[in-house]
Amino acid sequence: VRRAAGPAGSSSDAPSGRRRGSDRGERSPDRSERADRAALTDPVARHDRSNGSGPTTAHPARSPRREAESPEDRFRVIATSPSVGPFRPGRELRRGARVREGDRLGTVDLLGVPQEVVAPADGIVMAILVEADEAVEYGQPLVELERASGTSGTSTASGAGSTPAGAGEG
Amino acid sequence: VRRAAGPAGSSSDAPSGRRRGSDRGERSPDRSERADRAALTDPVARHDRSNGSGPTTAHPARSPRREAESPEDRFRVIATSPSVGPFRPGRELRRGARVREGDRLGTVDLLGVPQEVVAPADGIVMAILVEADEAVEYGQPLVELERASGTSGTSTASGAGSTPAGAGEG
Amino acid sequence: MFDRILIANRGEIALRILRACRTMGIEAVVAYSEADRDTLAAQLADEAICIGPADARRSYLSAPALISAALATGCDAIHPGYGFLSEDAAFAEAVRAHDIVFVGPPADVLERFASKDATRRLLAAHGLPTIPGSGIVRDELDALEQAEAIGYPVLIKPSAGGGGKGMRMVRTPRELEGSLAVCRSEAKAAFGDDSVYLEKWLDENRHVEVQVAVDHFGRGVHLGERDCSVQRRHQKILEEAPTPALDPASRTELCERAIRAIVAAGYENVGTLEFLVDRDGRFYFIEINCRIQVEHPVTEVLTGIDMVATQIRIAAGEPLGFGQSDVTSRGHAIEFRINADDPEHDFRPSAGTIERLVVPGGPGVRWDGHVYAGYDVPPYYDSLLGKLVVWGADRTAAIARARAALDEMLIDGLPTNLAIHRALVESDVFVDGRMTTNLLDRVGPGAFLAGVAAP
Amino acid sequence: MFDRILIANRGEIALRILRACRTMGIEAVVAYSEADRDTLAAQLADEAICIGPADARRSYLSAPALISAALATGCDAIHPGYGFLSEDAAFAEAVRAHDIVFVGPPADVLERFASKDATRRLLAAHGLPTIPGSGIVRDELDALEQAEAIGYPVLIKPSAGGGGKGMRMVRTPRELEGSLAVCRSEAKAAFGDDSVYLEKWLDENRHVEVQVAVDHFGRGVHLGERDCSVQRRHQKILEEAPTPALDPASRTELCERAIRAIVAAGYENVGTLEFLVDRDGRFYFIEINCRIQVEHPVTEVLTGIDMVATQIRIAAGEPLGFGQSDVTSRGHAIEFRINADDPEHDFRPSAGTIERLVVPGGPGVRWDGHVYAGYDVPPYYDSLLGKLVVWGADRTAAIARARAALDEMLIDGLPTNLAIHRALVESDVFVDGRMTTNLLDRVGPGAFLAGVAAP
Repeated sequence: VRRAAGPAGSSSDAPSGRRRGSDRGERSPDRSERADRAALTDPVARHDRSNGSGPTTAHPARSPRREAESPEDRFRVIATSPSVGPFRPGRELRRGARVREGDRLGTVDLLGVPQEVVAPADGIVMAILVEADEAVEYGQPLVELERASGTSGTSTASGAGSTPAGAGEG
Repeated sequence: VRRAAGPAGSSSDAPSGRRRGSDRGERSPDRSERADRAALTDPVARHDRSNGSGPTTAHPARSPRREAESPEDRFRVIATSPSVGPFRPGRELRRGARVREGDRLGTVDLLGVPQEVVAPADGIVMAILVEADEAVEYGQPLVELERASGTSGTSTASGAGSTPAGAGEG
Repeated sequence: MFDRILIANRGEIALRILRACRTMGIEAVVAYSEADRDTLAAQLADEAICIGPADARRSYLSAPALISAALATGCDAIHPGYGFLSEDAAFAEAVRAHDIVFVGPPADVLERFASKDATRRLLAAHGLPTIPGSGIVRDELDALEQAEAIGYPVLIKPSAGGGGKGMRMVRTPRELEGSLAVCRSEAKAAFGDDSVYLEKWLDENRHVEVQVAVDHFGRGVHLGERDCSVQRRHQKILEEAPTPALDPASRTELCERAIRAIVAAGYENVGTLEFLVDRDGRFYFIEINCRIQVEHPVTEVLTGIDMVATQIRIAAGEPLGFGQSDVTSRGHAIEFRINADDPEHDFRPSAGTIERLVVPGGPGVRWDGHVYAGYDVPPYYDSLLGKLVVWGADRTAAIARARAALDEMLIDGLPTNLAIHRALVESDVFVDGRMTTNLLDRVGPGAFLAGVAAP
Repeated sequence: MFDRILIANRGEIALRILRACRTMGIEAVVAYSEADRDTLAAQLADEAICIGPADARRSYLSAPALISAALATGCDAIHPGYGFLSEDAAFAEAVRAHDIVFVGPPADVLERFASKDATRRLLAAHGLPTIPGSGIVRDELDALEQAEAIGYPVLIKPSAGGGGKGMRMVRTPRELEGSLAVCRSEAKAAFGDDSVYLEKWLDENRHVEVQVAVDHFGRGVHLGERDCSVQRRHQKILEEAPTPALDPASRTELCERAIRAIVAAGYENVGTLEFLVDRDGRFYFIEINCRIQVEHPVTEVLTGIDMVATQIRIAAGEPLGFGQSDVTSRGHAIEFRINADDPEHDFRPSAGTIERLVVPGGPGVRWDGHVYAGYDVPPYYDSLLGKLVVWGADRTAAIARARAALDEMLIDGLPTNLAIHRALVESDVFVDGRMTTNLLDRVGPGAFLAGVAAP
């Protein structure tokens, strides 16, 4: 769930740190640099408009791109959200726990229908990235694992077929 | 005097060759490539609108930039137009003529007041780039010289001081 | 009024809804698929939430994902845009069941107007002329009898369809026999419903539609008509108003009959009644679109009324706030749909990165587009990059503005259909106001372009 | 009508004139300095001709270069835009002497309105109220006597000046004695004329101007007023209409008196009468601008009338073609001048390359700008990058649109004054319609920004 920048207090208080998305590994490393450049353009703070989350905007400029896999990613795998809704961690899910590929780490509650969050590889739970019952978005990183075996690559729970679908009709 | 592309008959008949400016050494070498790319975007010919010079447009895309000095430029110097108006070549101006720096090669007629076209260096006239009495624009290459001495660099008749001047008032 | 709206759509309409929210002081949450993270609306939103993968069936067409996203982000309303779930009564009902307001007609109204056949009969009963046609055909014998009564050629149309899909024209009883089963199975595959009906085929038609807005209290106004006769394969590519097909008196009659009928039939919120106008200026009601229309800016530019804001206010239960006499129209407007369609490959949709974008501006020019330089146009959805809308004091002035604006427009990096628009505004048939819905298909866009380029 | 117009200007106004030419079927030749080769107008022109180096004195201010360029390119008219030679009677006369039409008032009309002092007296004679003031002061004794008659504080103003340059306010006879010689020498240096006059100093003023158009046959209309009270150092940065300073009756009275006076005084073509409005709503004529105004889009958006096309038609000797009753105004419009002014360095003009440009769009948004991504803003001229114009059904709606549009606007690569506009539309003083011409300078733009950001 990406949030807009909100009231930026100063030019150093740039949007980069405000969006939850920036905490994600998949976001671009040049994100903060871009935000800084934008901040340079608008050095005077955009002030709050209504109640703290007014239309102070991030911008295409700051559009995230997937970053190339870094060396440490080879040992790190992320279990991501398969759906939209509150995250319910499994009972056994705790830091240091050993899991096997395909294990159920928890569920995301899609209007009462639990959607399974599964371990993408054998490994050890290094971090649980969101609180219990916190609402998460599709693809959001939920659990970080250190890979047990030596095989490389990250994995996500996404990856359905992508068939073109028309939106506009008139 | 730059002319718009005019009716482009096909995508290969791109604007690049149509503007007189593209004949100039100072224009970008990637101009035609850019025009081609634009032609790819608009593969179907823009047709003539009125009388052959309608709003068929060149575009910022195709915006010329000064190119870096190429090796052969070291032996080539160009006498450019100091003003706007018809070019009147001097009586002695002909291909193969030997000239000295500061020699008057001809004039540009600015509303009846002749503006001198001078040789920027000692050299031999290699080409007279415009016809007698043809209207020329400021900075337009008029006479190409092969440099007699070994000193390098091009020269133009321009180069006045550039003082900021306001346009808009309200 | 709402505090927070979930925008359950993408592309230019997501941005348009976001702009309406901004001007109304409503926070905008954009629901986006993984392929749409970089779209302008997602970037500008107060909050953006990823609802699924690129595949629309698991994102923009997933009612649970959208409703869950609205709940997760604390939205009190969902705007469905156009296409996708915008006219889906079951979705509207599910939204309501979660105490969220669906920005559009209430579910029961959507239900009432879901069947084209039933809608035609309903509005015919309220005084709108319809094309001579059948009810749902029972079987082949019934079809042959009804076709005979209507008179050939007839069009076989799926009852649940839209956008021109699955229609077939037949000229003889024999052709009807040969096509009926095929149409049924196509309709079943496309819409999950094999009901078809017959309609008299009218050649050389114009498509003219009437924009209406009706509030919860049954107070309705029309906002004039739009002419959408420039089509390719039943897809509109250019819309304008006023229509050059009808004189002012006929336009008024059309609009007034449309609003009277639709109010009487119990419609609610903004909607569009589509009519076919024949060579002699007779009009026949075809169908209703129970949502905001792609071409709504044409009406906005003429009337100054914000159609999306109006739609949101009606959904919030507010009275319309203006009457028919407050709706005044000035000048002439034309909208061009700028699509990433490749003219060298029969205008098939393309994808790619926008390398450069220079949008025209100045007097009488409006641009609604969600793309920007550096944006990757994904291959998964429709090919609309933006809508160029021009205004002029009259049709001639609007066409002159359109020529200049289309010439200024620069999109580099992927093919677009700009060439067809540039040819249209130069063509005699458009300039004279003689476009019919089948003209581009009959001539072929390639031949049309060549014909205008070298007359 | 003309076949070919030489556009003797640069930046956004060159593009604006080019757009008008396009819609009128007139070919546009853009005269550009070496620094402006890449500007949008030069790139889009039917023909572009380099007239001199970056230094405006040898390009845009060189009458021979411009006229020679017009002859070289076969133009039958020259449009001077604003600034530069746009109000220069000698230039207009030289153009005419070469059988080319100057798009603006004829030379003798420009001559008649060249002196501010003479113009004030002329229009006062035709019924316009003027600020109590002196004629050209003869000497110090005369100045002291006249100041006494007017009442302190008074403003010393150069007769030949413009744009606020060289003015000085004095509160006492002693200050007047101290400043008179300085003002004279400054006026001499800036305008080549040391004539000065005195004017009563009115604090807390608004700047309201009336747009007029008068054809060659003496038929004139006003096109309403514009409020230009948001200024920094006597430079307008935001303009709107209708003015919030006057009620409808007063606005009508102002506009009607202005058009009556200017027609009676023999003006021709489009022009703007500038007035100062005091706290009590009394208005005083200050000066006339005999050219198209930067802020003309405000009027265009409200009336739908193309001011540049109107100007060209009048210059071509055509009758106006519409009367006062044909001029109707709808809604409220605000123009923001987006300048490359650096807020971190006291808004001093800056130059640089536009790295990214995302221009807002959608309903009620107009953009007039000559820059694009990749364009180098040269340091030689004014810092105007473009004008953002928003329209709303009323002032509140226009401000809401402005907020959203300013938020969407993205210009990367060089500093801009967007921050001051974003602060203005949030500030109570602007939202309440209480801006006065000296407010930003009195408060200081930095303090103003801080005050709005943290109220």
